[in-house]
Order: sequence, then structure tokens, then C-alpha cells
Amino acid sequence: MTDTDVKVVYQRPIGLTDVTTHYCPGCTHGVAHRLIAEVLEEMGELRNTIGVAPVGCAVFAYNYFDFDFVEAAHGRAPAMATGIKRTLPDRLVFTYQGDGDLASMGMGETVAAAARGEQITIFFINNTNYGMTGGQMAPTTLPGQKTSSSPLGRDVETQGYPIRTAEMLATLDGASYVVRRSLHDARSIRNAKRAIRTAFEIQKAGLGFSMVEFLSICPTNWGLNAPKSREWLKDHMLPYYPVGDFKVSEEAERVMKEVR
Amino acid sequence: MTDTDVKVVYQRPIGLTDVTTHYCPGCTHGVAHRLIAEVLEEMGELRNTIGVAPVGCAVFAYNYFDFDFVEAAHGRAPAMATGIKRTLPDRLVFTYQGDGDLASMGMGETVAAAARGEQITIFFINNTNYGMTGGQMAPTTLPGQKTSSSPLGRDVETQGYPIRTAEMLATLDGASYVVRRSLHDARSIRNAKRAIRTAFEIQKAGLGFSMVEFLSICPTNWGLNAPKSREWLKDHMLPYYPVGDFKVSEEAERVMKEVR
Amino acid sequence: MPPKGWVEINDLYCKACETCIADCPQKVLALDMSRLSIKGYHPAYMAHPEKCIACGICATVCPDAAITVYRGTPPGFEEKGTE
Amino acid sequence: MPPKGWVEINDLYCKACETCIADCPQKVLALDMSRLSIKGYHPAYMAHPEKCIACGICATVCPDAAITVYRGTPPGFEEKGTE
Amino acid sequence: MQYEVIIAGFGGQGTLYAGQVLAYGGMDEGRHVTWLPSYGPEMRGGTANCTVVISDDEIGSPTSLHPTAVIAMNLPSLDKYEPMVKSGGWLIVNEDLVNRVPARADINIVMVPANTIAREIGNERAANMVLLGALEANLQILPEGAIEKSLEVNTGGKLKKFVPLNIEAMRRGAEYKL
Amino acid sequence: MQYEVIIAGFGGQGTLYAGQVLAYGGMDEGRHVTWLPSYGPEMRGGTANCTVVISDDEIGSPTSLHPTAVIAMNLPSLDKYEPMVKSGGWLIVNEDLVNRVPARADINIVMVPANTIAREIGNERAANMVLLGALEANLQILPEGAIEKSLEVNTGGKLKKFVPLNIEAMRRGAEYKL
Amino acid sequence: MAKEMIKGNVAVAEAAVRAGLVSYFGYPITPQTELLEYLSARMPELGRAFVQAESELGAINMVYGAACTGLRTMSSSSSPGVSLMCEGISYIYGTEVPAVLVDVMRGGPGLGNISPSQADYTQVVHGGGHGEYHLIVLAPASVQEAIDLTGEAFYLAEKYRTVVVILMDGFLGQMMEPAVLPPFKPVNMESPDYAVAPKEGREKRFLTSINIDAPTQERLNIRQMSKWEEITRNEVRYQGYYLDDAEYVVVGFGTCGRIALTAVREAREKGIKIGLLRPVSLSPYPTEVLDKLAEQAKGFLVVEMNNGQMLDDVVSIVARRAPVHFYGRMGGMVPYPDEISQAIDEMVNSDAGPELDGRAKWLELMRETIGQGA
Amino acid sequence: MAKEMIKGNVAVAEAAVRAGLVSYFGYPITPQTELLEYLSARMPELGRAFVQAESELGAINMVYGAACTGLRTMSSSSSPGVSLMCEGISYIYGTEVPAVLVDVMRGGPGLGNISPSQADYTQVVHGGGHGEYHLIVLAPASVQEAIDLTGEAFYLAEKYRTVVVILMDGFLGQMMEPAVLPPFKPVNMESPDYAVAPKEGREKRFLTSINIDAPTQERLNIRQMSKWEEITRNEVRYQGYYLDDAEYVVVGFGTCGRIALTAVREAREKGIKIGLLRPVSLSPYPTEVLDKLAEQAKGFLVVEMNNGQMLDDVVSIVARRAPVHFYGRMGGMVPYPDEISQAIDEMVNSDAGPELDGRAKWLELMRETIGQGA
Ligand SMILES: Cc1ncc(C[n+]2csc(CCOP(=O)(O)OP(=O)(O)O)c2C)c(N)n1
Ligand SMILES: Cc1ncc(C[n+]2csc(CCOP(=O)(O)OP(=O)(O)O)c2C)c(N)n1
Ligand code: SF4
Ligand code: SF4
Ligand code: SF4
Ligand code: SF4
Ligand code: SF4
Ligand code: SF4
Ligand SMILES: [Mg+2]
Ligand SMILES: [Mg+2]
Repeated sequence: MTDTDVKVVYQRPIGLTDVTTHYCPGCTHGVAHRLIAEVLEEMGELRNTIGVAPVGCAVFAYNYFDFDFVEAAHGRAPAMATGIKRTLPDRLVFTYQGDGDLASMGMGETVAAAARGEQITIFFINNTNYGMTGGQMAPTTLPGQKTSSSPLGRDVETQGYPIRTAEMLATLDGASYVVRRSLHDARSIRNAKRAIRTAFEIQKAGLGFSMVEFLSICPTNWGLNAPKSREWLKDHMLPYYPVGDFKVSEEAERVMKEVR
Repeated sequence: MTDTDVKVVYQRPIGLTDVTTHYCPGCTHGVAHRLIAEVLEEMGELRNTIGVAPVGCAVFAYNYFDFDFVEAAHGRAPAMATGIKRTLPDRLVFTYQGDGDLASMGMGETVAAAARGEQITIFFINNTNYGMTGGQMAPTTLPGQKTSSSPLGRDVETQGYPIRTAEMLATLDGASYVVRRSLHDARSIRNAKRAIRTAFEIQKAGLGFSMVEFLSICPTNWGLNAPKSREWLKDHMLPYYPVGDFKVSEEAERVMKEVR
Repeated sequence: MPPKGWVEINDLYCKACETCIADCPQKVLALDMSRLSIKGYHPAYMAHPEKCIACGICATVCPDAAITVYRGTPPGFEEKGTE
Repeated sequence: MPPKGWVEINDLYCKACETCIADCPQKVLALDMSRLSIKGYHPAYMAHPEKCIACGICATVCPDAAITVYRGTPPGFEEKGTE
Repeated sequence: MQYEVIIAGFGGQGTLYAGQVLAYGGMDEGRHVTWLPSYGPEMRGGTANCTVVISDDEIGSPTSLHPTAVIAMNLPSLDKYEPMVKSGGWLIVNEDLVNRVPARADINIVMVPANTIAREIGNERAANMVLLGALEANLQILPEGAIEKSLEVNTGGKLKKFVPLNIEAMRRGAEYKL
Repeated sequence: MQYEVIIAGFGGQGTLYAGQVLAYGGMDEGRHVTWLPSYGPEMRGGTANCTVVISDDEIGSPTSLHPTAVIAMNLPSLDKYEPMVKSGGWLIVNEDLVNRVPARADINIVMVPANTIAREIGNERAANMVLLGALEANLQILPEGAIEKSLEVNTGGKLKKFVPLNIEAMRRGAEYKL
Repeated sequence: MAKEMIKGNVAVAEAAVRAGLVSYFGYPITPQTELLEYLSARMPELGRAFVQAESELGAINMVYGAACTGLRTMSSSSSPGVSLMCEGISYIYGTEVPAVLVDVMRGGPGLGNISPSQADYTQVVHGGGHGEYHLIVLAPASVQEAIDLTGEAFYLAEKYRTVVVILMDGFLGQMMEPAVLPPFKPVNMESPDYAVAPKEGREKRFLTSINIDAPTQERLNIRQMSKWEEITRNEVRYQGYYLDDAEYVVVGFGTCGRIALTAVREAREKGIKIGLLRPVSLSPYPTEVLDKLAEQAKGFLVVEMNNGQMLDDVVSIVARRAPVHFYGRMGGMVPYPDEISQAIDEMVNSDAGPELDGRAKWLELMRETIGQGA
Repeated sequence: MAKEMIKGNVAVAEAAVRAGLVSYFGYPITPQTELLEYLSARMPELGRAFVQAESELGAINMVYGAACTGLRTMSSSSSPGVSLMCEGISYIYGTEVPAVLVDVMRGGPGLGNISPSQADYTQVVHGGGHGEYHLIVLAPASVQEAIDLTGEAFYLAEKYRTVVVILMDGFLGQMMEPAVLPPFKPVNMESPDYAVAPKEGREKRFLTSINIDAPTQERLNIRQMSKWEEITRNEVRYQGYYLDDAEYVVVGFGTCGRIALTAVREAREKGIKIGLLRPVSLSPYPTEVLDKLAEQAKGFLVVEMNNGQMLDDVVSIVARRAPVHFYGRMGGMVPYPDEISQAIDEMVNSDAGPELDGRAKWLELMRETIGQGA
């Protein structure tokens, strides 16, 4: 056997910088980052993309991606992305947002961007809590789930019910591609990657608003290690937040079929 | 025949003050007002109700209703109503909001209140434009519809698609009763009244968030007189915004059946 | 036969929007071009009182709650009615 | 038979989260309790290099893109492989 | 020299437009001018007025508490603005829509049956121009014919066809020169 | 008299807790005290330190640039705080987690193998209390036994069962009295 | 260039277009709405970006995004809307990207009304968002000046990578005056070298307002303060009238400043040696000229359409060298020249010393003449 | 009452509970979050209302609603969150209903960081929302004072039907000190007579901040200004140290004020006749005492954790009667007593006259010692 038979099956994508992230061990924010970098590399769009970082654990995303980035105010990433995309319509523009950022603080901007059919892509990290500020309840926190601001477990009577963001946005005519994926195992991750690719292709084709919601773990605030967190996701989140395609416009469908 | 045979079939409800409204002739804001006053009178709740007025043509609603009222900041009526209801849980609290107020400026607060299952009722006047400020495009403006800020007609490519608010909110678990009614003719108006009654009864029973969306006319900014505006509503709005019950929780269903 | 009822339209509230006029199934109502209300409108009135069936539709659609609807013989008709 | 491939785990990135360890179908990986990385972690390593099938699952699930996966005979095996 | 003119009436009587015509005329004559409307919801159906200032110098205030002249197109406007007219100033009144004679003795009062005249020349909506004609004839803020010329130069689109009517209206109003 | 003490180490070494124990002791003795942590995301996995001020008078600054004493539980803390200790002040070092001897000659230096001792008495996590014992023995900020008493009084819940261990750890640390 | 009669709101909009505005993001609010409406037709016609945002929050954050591309962008609003923009403004400032904002002020606080006002002075000049920032604030008093300052605003925003606010009031927004519009400048689509607008062959860039490390943040603050010092040195603008020999000085900005001009002229005619200082840049403030005037003047009169917000600045600068009188109208009321004339007379006849509390005296007068309660 | 070691954020929360807080509405943000977290357990336990709002916008408008019932309500946040509340605060003020707000300040502008800061001084004391308003602003410097002022805040909010802000910084929020909590006050559920809380047999009520008629709005503004005059007369609070014979005066509030105390004591020990003025009510400001000190002092030193926001007020009041020096740290940095000591020495040794520009001198120093750039 010679060296020429050695093939690199996988290597760190060039879209990530050579920097350790500040994410906690096992946090699937890292997986989402990696997938986005892989897809943009594969599409040859690394030098044509602008990311919008949120306020949340991903606040420093701009340090980890090796392409242009801006940092939004809490919740306003879709508006900021709109400002960029309208100014530079031929660039790929995406936001990367947590559930507190998108579904609480920024719900107004999110719905508006989707309704406008804004030609941007949103990557939405649903980890059922506010990671960065120490694990408070988010709009996505499950009924009964304990957080630092629902210490007895989320009481739906006084603290309300979780929002299924993808399902909700899917009702909007402006939304072209709205899906949910999970990051808890290899198979889910591969599916998630295909969705990222589809979303970007849809944006590239000018077909309107796209969003991929990712079920993600937060070992630190859930108080579970990474493998246990992934189990918890599977057992508790998946039933409430089913993976699926909630809105695929006709045109988007065509693009979707072309992706692998 | 004697006087005793004379029966009052209809008279101005006592829940309205003896004041002429500032609404333009024919404007169905007036109809919605009247129905709310009638229902609260019939329920005997006039002295137990607090209304929250929006910023919009209904900004002076507090002058027209003969019960307690507060005036919210633009879009924030659901938050303000939450503050009141949480403080005085045994009062009936409702907001009265236009489409600019609720579906643009206040979308975040609206979704959040619905998701929380906040025990309030929202009356949502969809007249496809910003009446008060002179007829700009609203999130509800129909594709192609001319407004003062979509002078060539709403171009869905750049200005997006109308939001079907009721359908969207219906996806939320916290929402108990979310329906759409129209105010363009007597039959629709009677149905609208039943929906108002149902919504209030649901609130009274503590069954969660309720919203009634009303299709409403804006003769002034549509540039049509009242009868023609009602035709326009029927021909253009009804197809896009079908009347219907989009979310009726199980418990709400029971209440609904009891209303007439 | 006397009419089944009648309506009273309050000048203070009526804005001459013609909604009631358009919707009255009996075509009872019209704008009174002979009068201007203090608000500057030609208010609606019963142009054909004899046709009123007290159905209440006019009141149901009136955006300004200007209309009161009575069932029974209108006051003016009383004597004639017994004729 | 030589293994089908191998992985390299970059100490700089590995945070010892054990995700790869849990998901490796061949149970190749483990934390190296004998070493501390500069970040203060016991990084993952190939505890059973002979079992690796270069399936890439570990890299797919690694949140820190710490793993490179190679298909082919691992460098150390080359000679042995031809033995 | 500085003229301060308030034109007031119901919404729909063309007060804002009459003010603009005057202002354009001033501009074309190289004078400093400001045109300031009342704005906002009160305009919807309610009253509408504007203040026009025409001056040889840079204009300070675009408002006026003691206008040189007032055109009152209806009774509420007469009631409101009569007391404000500067002593020695002018009050041009739409005789058709008021039911009283102005009371001030220290100002010049011109009563013009503007609606009647406008109806006579074919369009009641030209009452505003009748009154403007009366104003100009009496005060001669601008050289003769200046407004007419400006109207012709500055009017385009749908309004163009009304120019002759408006000029005629002004001419008829000008007959009410004191 | 005013004592300013900084306790610094990795997150998880119990620096904040040791500071609280000292502060409670001061409070129970009727002294003025402040306890000020470093806060925020740097705490997640990174370093953690707190400043405790104990004084007979109203306390001004809760921070200190020249602390009376520093407990350095690891090398980065030693590197950072050694230069800051007030001349004549005290530096208590966890000998187990540093690889150098402090360089300052104008301060009192106490090297304590805190992790080793803590392990000896059954729980490595008590290293913080070993160092606190060494601090108190040398500085005598509070009367003898005050901290121990305060620990007993103020500890409740799950931590109660560690009180004897913590007292033992302090006692062992106190053996490092210069 | 021929003069045109043009409305303040529209004038600013068209001036921005001619200055090469690439994108506009706004939300309707009286008395600013015509600006948005005008651009809703004009921008698409030119193939440029116009978005009616979901809210002022949305609008300012769209501006933030557009500003990060370094291309000319603006928003406009009125008082309550500007309050909603406070956070975003602070972010834009913190990120050091250029943006222009128009505030057509109305009566407040709260919902207040839509009548002209200058009650956002403090908010825009001193306060507003959190953190350390200083915006450049320009206050036109005529349609022509509004046009000129609009071009200027874009220039300054880019020169200093900062936020420039054009502060007007409902009167100026609604008023028509003859004015000359500047020539049409071609749009510059070349992003500056700090901006995000990726292209092959250059390093990635990022723009943020976060500096989680406090020392780093402090160094940024110091640099921004230094920049502000430079702006203060270079960018002061004001208009003076009859100041050379003035024994009395009226200070007023925007609409109130021009109304005061009428009163000052009248007073001059009466033989009073009085001048008018009309600050055009409210921030940086014309401190130096006012400081000099404080050496020469026997009295100052500040006139505003608010409760004396600029008054505080004038009092601080005059520093008890002369009494500072005040006359203001609030809540959407606009003073007539006659009221200012009267205030001038009172100043001239007053024997108040430099320790005069102008606001207290004025408030007393207001209570007596206009009364209390709503 | 026994003393407890208690953290600033928690102390304020529990003090509010004991003052009879009926409802709390907030949103997580560092370094304030413990306050919200504490109440998320405490309020439901007592059967009172706690809502984690969707945003600070939501929170302040929930407070607005609750305040309209006249029952005790509050929110808390930190700098960027407070910016989002500006509009709502203006509405609450305009409607004249009582509310309490806690701002635990952090470094800015923009996202900045989470380190302690006093950079919201101007925003909260002068600026913030649109329109004419004056909030009452109280700045505690210790946990005990934070507790005491919390009770006071509710009292003042109700007394004047206004918004009271407790302005703290991240240090005070995170610090533990022994403190005595007040006794538990029963909740008052009796709505006052202006409030909406309908019941049989009384006229309807409404609460609004709109006055579309400008003269009406102006009368309201006058009444509110008069109320403010009254507050200014009655509600000034400050703490003075060694002021009687002070030739030099340090002025600082909150954490910075207490840090300065250490430096002032040291200077006294060195024989410098120096005192400390620590304003507790930042609004109304202790103008009168500072004015008197300006007659007696040879020099002032203002110390802040910002770029000199309160400095502007001190300069205005001192009015060139003595030089006003400045020492500040920004961006989340906190000065050590030693730095202030040095600034005191420099003041004492300085030959600057009263026209000194303290900020310019300081900025120069900052550039030299700390540098620029981020
Ligand atoms: C206006 C404003 N409010 C609050 C915050 C504080 N804050 C920072 S991150 C965050 C929540 C982030 O949670 P999420 O979006 O779910 O992201 P995660 O950290 O879970 O990935 C909050 C509330 C802020 N920075 N700005
Ligand atoms: C923060 C803020 N932005 C904008 C406005 C201006 N404004 C007043 S009403 C209104 C729109 C109202 O439209 P809608 O809610 O549809 O009510 P309608 O008048 O059609 O009944 C707007 C934008 C405001 N008052 N406050
Ligand atoms: S706090 Fe949670 S979401 Fe944030 S980095 Fe850690 S594990 Fe990930
Ligand atoms: S503008 Fe439209 S919505 Fe408003 S009152 Fe008039 S008709 Fe009704
Ligand atoms: S519907 Fe009512 S308001 Fe309209 S015309 Fe009839 S009576 Fe008058
Ligand atoms: S009651 Fe019926 S019939 Fe009579 S006027 Fe009204 S609509 Fe017509
Ligand atoms: S490539 Fe596959 S077999 Fe090899 S270590 Fe990774 S997961 Fe295990
Ligand atoms: S998944 Fe990655 S970071 Fe986690 S242990 Fe494996 S190599 Fe290390
Ligand atoms: Mg999250
Ligand atoms: Mg509407």
C-alpha cells in the first residue's frame, strides 16, 4: 500500500478559524457552526457570505467563522440581515440565533422578515433555554422543565407553553423553506447539513425566506453531560419538536430535490 | 293596539358613551365597538372590564366605551393587558388593536401573550392598512393593493406577503380561541358578536388566550365610500382572509357551544 | 296594514355613511337631503316608513349605533291603524 | 488485517465532551486520562486504533471539529501491514 | 416689506391650495416665502388653514399672531381669526358662508360672495381663488399678473385644465377692490 | 483596622465560598465586611476570585489594588496577585498547584500544600479551607474560633455535613503559622 | 439651479436621494410620514432599497446592517419612534459605522400629540441610549438648510464613522419654502475598507460593539472620546445675527431660532442692542462663541419649544457671567414672535443677577398665564 | 433585626417583596439576572405576579399596565435593556402612574460588556425617552442603602405618581454585605382613586398619555414641571463626609462614591482638608449643597465610572467658582482607591483656574496611560 491510497474522509472545514470556541464541552452550537462552514465551503461561497451573530452563547460566532460577520443587537438579527441583504443583494446573508434571541426578544423581527419573504436564511438554535445568561426559561422551554427562572419547572398555567417556531412561521406566505432538524446524532446531523445546503441554495436562487431550526443541547445549564444531554434531547425535545419540513414552497421543492 | 305592544328591538348599548366617535363615516371600527359594548352589557361585565386602546385610529376608544380603559404604546397593548390582568386576575381585560399595531409593531408581544396563554382577549381590526397615519401599507395589505407607501401596489417581491394573523397564532398551544370574522354585512356582524361573546366567556372561565380578528373597512384610505368598501372587503379580503375558527381548544369548544 | 315597526335615527351619531340604506331589505331608508346635522351630515331617515319590518338589520350594520329599532305600530300610525 | 483507517484528534480543539466516544460504532475512542491538554482537558484518543473503520461518525458528531478522519492504512501500520 | 397671510376654512375648501398659489407667485417674483399648513388628523374633515409669509428679507417666523391679512372662508375661521388681524390690516371674508358682519373697525374688511361667484363661473370649488383674487387686488402683494403667470408656469398634470377657471375666478374676485 | 483579602483560583476551587466564610465570620464579629466576586461568563470554567474587606469602620472601596493578604490557589493567581500584595502583607500560596517560589522579599509568604492536606483529611475540595486556616492563623483578622463558630451558625442544608471537615481543614492549615 | 417650493420632509428625502442614498428603512409616524412615503416611490424607481420596517426597532437595526456595508443609509422617525431606536443607536455608535437619522419632533412625553416640538433635544443631544456616546446633531431652521445639512450629514457620518441626527420639528417637516436642491450625485457602491462586503482575496472582517474584556472596551471608549474631541474642534456650526455689538443675546435653534429672529429684528428696530445665536450643530455645541458672548453680554434669553432642555447647556456655558432668561412653549405649542418680543422686553428691563433661575421664573409665568392640569 | 450577608441584586428583590410588591415583570440580562431569578421563585411562592417578559419592551409595558392599577410594580434590567424601555418610561411618566425600575449598569455603548459601569447616568438622569420628563433617580452605594432606597422608591413613586429608578452597577448587584432587611409589609391591594380597577357604582376611568390638543398637553407639561419643582424641593438626598471644613471636595455616586471614600480618608490622613459629597438622589440632584460648597472649596474632583456624565452637572452648578477636576474609568473598568488618591494629589497640587476643562485633561491622561484603540 502506498501513501496515495490514503484518503481524507473528513477534515476541519476551512470556513472555521483556527480558534477554540468558548462553547462548553459537547455543546452542539459547535456542530451547527461546523455544518455551516462545511456547506459554504462546498458551495464555494465562503468569500461571498455575511453572517449575523446574535446575542446569546453564539455572540462570538464572528471569531469562529472565517468569513465576514456582524454582531446584532439581541433579537434584531433578522432586521440587521435585511439591511445588509437589501444593500448587497448578491451576497449570501444568514443569521444565527438562539431561541431566546429569535423566539422571545426577536419574534417580531423574525415574523416580519419571514412575511416579507426576505432573501435571508435563519439558523435557529433551539436549546430550550437562555444559555448565555445562565439558563433561564426560554419560549422553547418544555412544560415542567426546570430552569433558573422556572425553578419549580415551567408551569404552563402562569408561564405559558413552548412555541413551535418552525410550525408557526410555516403559516407565512413569504416563507419558502422552513424545517426542523436535530443535532443529537450522526444521522440527524447529516440531515441537518442537507437542510443548511438547501436553505442556502434557496437564498442563492432568490426564492425567499428560509429557516432551519436545530434541536440543540445545553449540557451546562441542563446539568447533564454531553451524552446524557443528547439522550434528553431525544427523549424530551423530539416528541414536542418533531423534526420535519413545515414549509417548502413549490420552487423550494425543486431546489431541495437537487441537494443530494 | 296599545303602547305596551311596542318592543325595542335594538337600542344603543349602555356600554357606549354619548359621544360621537371620530371615525370616518361608515368605518367598521364603530361596529366592532358597538358589538363589544353589547356583549359586555349582556354579560353584565361592564363594571368589571378594562379595555386597552391601541395607537391607531382606535386611539381614542377610551372616550367611547363607558368602562375603564387604558391607552397603550403602539403595539404593546398585549403586554400592557398582561400587566393589568396579572395584577387583577378577576377582571376582564381586552385589547383592541389595528393591524399595524398588532401585526407589525406589536407582533412580538402578540405572539408572546398567545404563547403564554395569557388570560386576555384581543380584538384585532384588520383593515389592510395604517388608517390613522394616512393609509400606509400594513402587514395585512393585499398583494397589489395600493397604499400611500406602496404607491404602485404592494409588490410581494420587495414588500412581502400579507400575514394571516389568526392562522399563525392558531399554531400556538397557549392560544385557546382564535377566530376570524367579518364586519361587512348583518349576518357576518351577528357571527362576529357571537365570537366576541365566546372570547369573553373563555377569558372568564380562565381558559387562556383568545383573539377575534375582524375584517374591517377603511373607506377614507381605500378611497371608496362605505357601501363600496364593504363590497371590496367581500371581493378581495374574504378570499385571502377566510372567516373561520382557527383554534378552538377542547375546553373552549364547550364554552363556544353554550354561546347561543 | 300598519308597518311592523319603525326606527329612530339619532342625528348626533349618524354620519350619513349609507350603510343602513344599502342593507335595509325593505329599502326603507335614505339620506335626508333636506337637513344638515350639527356635524354637517345629511342624516339617514325613513323615506318609506310603511315598509319597515323591524328586522333590525339597519341597526346591526350601523357603525355609529345611531339607530333604535322598535317593533309594534309606530306612534303616528296608531289612530290610522285602528281606522 | 490492517485497520481501514484512522483518526487524528487535535488537542487544541478537543474538549473531552465524549460525544465521539459515545457514538463511535467500533468503540475505538476514549479519553486519554494520562494527558492534560493546555486547555485542561483529557483529550479523546484512539484507545483501539485497530478497530477503526473510517466511518467518519466521530467527526460528524464532534462539536469542535477536532477530528480528522483518514481512510487507508495508518502510517504506523504501513510496515506491519506488509509484514 | 413683509406680508403675513392666513387662509382658513373647512377641509376641502382649498385653503391650502390657495396659499400655495400665493406662495409660488411670491417665489417666482424672487421674494422670500414660507407656506405653513396646519397638519394632522384635525385635517380629516375638520378645519384647515395655512399661513403664507412673503418678504423681501430672510423670513424669521413662518407663523403670525397678527397677520397682515386673513382670508376667512367660513364662520369658524372668521370667529377665530378676525381678532388677530393686525390693526390696519385686511380681512377678506367669504360672505356666502358667514352669517354675520365682522366687528372690527380698525381693519379693512372685504366681503366677497365667493361661492356664488364661483358657481357663476362654473365651479363652486374655485371660491378659494375668488377670495385670493380679492386679496391680491387690495393688497397688491405681488406685481399685477404675477400670480396668474406663476399659476400657468407651475401648474402641471391634472390641474392644468383648471388654470383658466382659476384665473377667471381671481379676476372676478379682484373686482372687490375697496 | 481594615483587612483586604483576595482569594483567587480556578472556578471550582471554592474561592468564592472561602471568601464568604471569612466574610460571615467578620459579620458575626460585628465588623463591617464586603464580599465582591468577579462575575460573568469568565466564571464558566475560567478563573474565579473574590475580594473580602473586613473593617472596623464603614467600608469605602470593596476592591483593593494592594490587598493586605492574597490566597493564591493556582499559578495564574500567583502570577497575577503576587505583585499587588501590600508591602508587609501576606501571600498564602497553594504549594501543590504552583511550580515556583514567590519572588517578593517585602511580604510574608506562606506556602501550604493545600491539596495534599485536603486529600489527607478526606476531601480534596477542602483545599480552600486549608488555605483560609493558614490565612487566619497568621493574620488573626478575627478572634480565634470566630470563623469556626460562624461556620457552624451560618451553614445549613446540604453543606452542614461538611462543617466538621472544613473546620478540620482550617485547623490543619493553621499549622502553617509563620 | 432653479428654486422649487418644497416641503421639509420631502426636501430631506430628495436631498438624501441626491446625496447618493443607497438604502432607506423607516416606519410611518406623524409628522414625519411624508418622508417615508416619498421614498417609497422614489427609491424603487431608482433601483435603490426601500423597506417599510415592522417597527422603528426593525428600522434602526436594518440601518445598522446597511451601515455595516459602509454604504449610505438612513432612517427617519418622530419622538416615540426615536425612543425605540435608542438601543440600536448605541450599537451603531459602538460599532463605528456611519448612519443618518432624521427626527421630526412632536409633543410629548408618551404618546403626546403630533404638533411641532423640540422636546427630544436632551434625548438626542445628551441622552438616549446607554453607554458613552456623542452623536452629531444638526438642527436646520429652513427647508434650504434642511437640504444642505442632509448632504452634510452623510459626509460627516462617513468622515467620522458615526451617527448623525438631523433634528427638526413638525413645522419644518410640513412647511414649504423655495429651495434649491443639490445636483444628483451618483451612488457610490464601493464599500470602505472596514465594511463587510466580502470579496475574493481579502481577509474576513467583522463588525461588533461587544468588548467583553473591559480594558479593551475602555480603550475603545478613549478612542471614541478622542474622536469626539476632534469633532468638537472641527464641526461646530451656528448662525449668528447682529452679534457683534450685542448687549443681549437670544439663543434658539431650529424653528424656534427663526421665530426668534423676527422678535430680535423688532427689538433692534426699537433700538435694543440684541443679537441672535442660532446653533446649527447642537452637538457639538457652539460652546466657544457662546463663551465669548458671555464675556460681552448683559443677558441671555434662551427660547425653545420644550421645558428648557438646551437652556441647561447655555446656563452651564454662561456660568453665571450673565443672567440666562428662558422662554419656552411645550407639548406641541409654538411661540409666536410676539411672545418672544415680550420675553426680550422683560429681559432688558429685568434687574436679575447672574444667579437667576430662568426656568423657575418662566415656570411661574406659565402657571399664571396658561395654568396647570390636563 | 439580625444582619444577613446578602447580595445586592437579591437584596433589592427581597426589599421590594417586603415593601409589598404586587407584580414584577422583567427579562434576563447580566449583571441583573439574579434579581429576576430570585423573584421567579419568591413571587409565586407568595401568590404574587411574576412574569418573565418576552423582552424589556414587553416588561416595561407590562409594568405600565400594572402601574395603571396603582398597585406596586417594578422591573429591573441593565443598560441595553433600559434603552429598550425608553419609550415605555416616557409613556408611564406621561400617564402619571407609579412604577419602580432598577438599572444595574454595565459597560457600553452597544453590547459592550457585563462589567460594572455608571454609563447610564445621562440616559437615566437626563435623557432616555422623548418628551419632557424628569425621573426620580436614586443611587445606592451599599447593599443596606439599596435595601432602604428600594422601600423609599415605592413610596416616592406613589407619592408623586412617577417613575423612580434605582441606579446601581454590576458591583453592587453582585456584592454581598451584611444588611438588615425591613419588616414584611402586607400587600396593599386597594387601588388608588385614579387607577383602573373597575367596580360597581363608580364612574369609568381612563389613563392615557395622549393629548392630541396641544394646549391641553402643555397644561399637563406645566403641571408635571411644577410637580418636579416640588420634588426638587423635597426629595434631595445625599451623604456628606468631612465636608464642614473641606477645601477640596470629591463628588462621586454609587460604587464610585464609596471607593472615593477610601481615597478621601487617606488624603485626610495626609492632612489634606478634603471631603466627599456622595449624591444619593441623582435626580433631583443635591444642587444646593454643591452650590454652597462651590463658595467654600478650592477645587472639586468628580469621579465616575463613565466619561464624565455627572461631571457636566457639577460643572454647571459650580459655575467657574472653582476648578472641577475629573477622574473616570470607562467600559466596565472600576477605579481603585489609589487612582483616586492620585487624582486628589494632582488636584491639590494643580494650579488650574476655575476655567479648567477637567474632562480634556483627564482624556489626555487616559490616552497617555491607557491608550486608544480596541
Ligand atoms: C436587550 C438585551 N436584553 C437582554 C440581554 C441579555 N442576554 C444576553 S444573551 C440572552 C439570551 C440568550 O439566549 P438564547 O438566544 O437562547 O441563546 P443561547 O445562549 O441559548 O444560545 C440574553 C437575555 C441583552 N444582551 N440585551
Ligand atoms: C412608536 C410609534 N411608531 C409609530 C407611530 C405612529 N402610528 C400611529 S397609528 C399607526 C398605525 C396604525 O395602524 P393600525 O394599527 O392598522 O390601526 P388603524 O388606524 O388602521 O385602525 C402608526 C404607525 C406611533 N404612534 N408610535
Ligand atoms: S451554556 Fe449551553 S448553549 Fe451555551 S455554550 Fe454552554 S452548553 Fe452551549
Ligand atoms: S381612517 Fe380608515 S380606519 Fe381610520 S377611522 Fe377613517 S375609515 Fe376608519
Ligand atoms: S348606518 Fe348609521 S351612521 Fe350610517 S347612515 Fe345609517 S344611521 Fe347613519
Ligand atoms: S328595521 Fe329592517 S326594515 Fe326597518 S329600516 Fe331597519 S333594516 Fe329596514
Ligand atoms: S471513524 Fe468511525 S470507527 Fe473510526 S474512530 Fe471515528 S467513529 Fe470510530
Ligand atoms: S467529540 Fe470532539 S471535542 Fe468531544 S471528545 Fe470527541 S474529539 Fe473531543
Ligand atoms: Mg437558547
Ligand atoms: Mg389598520
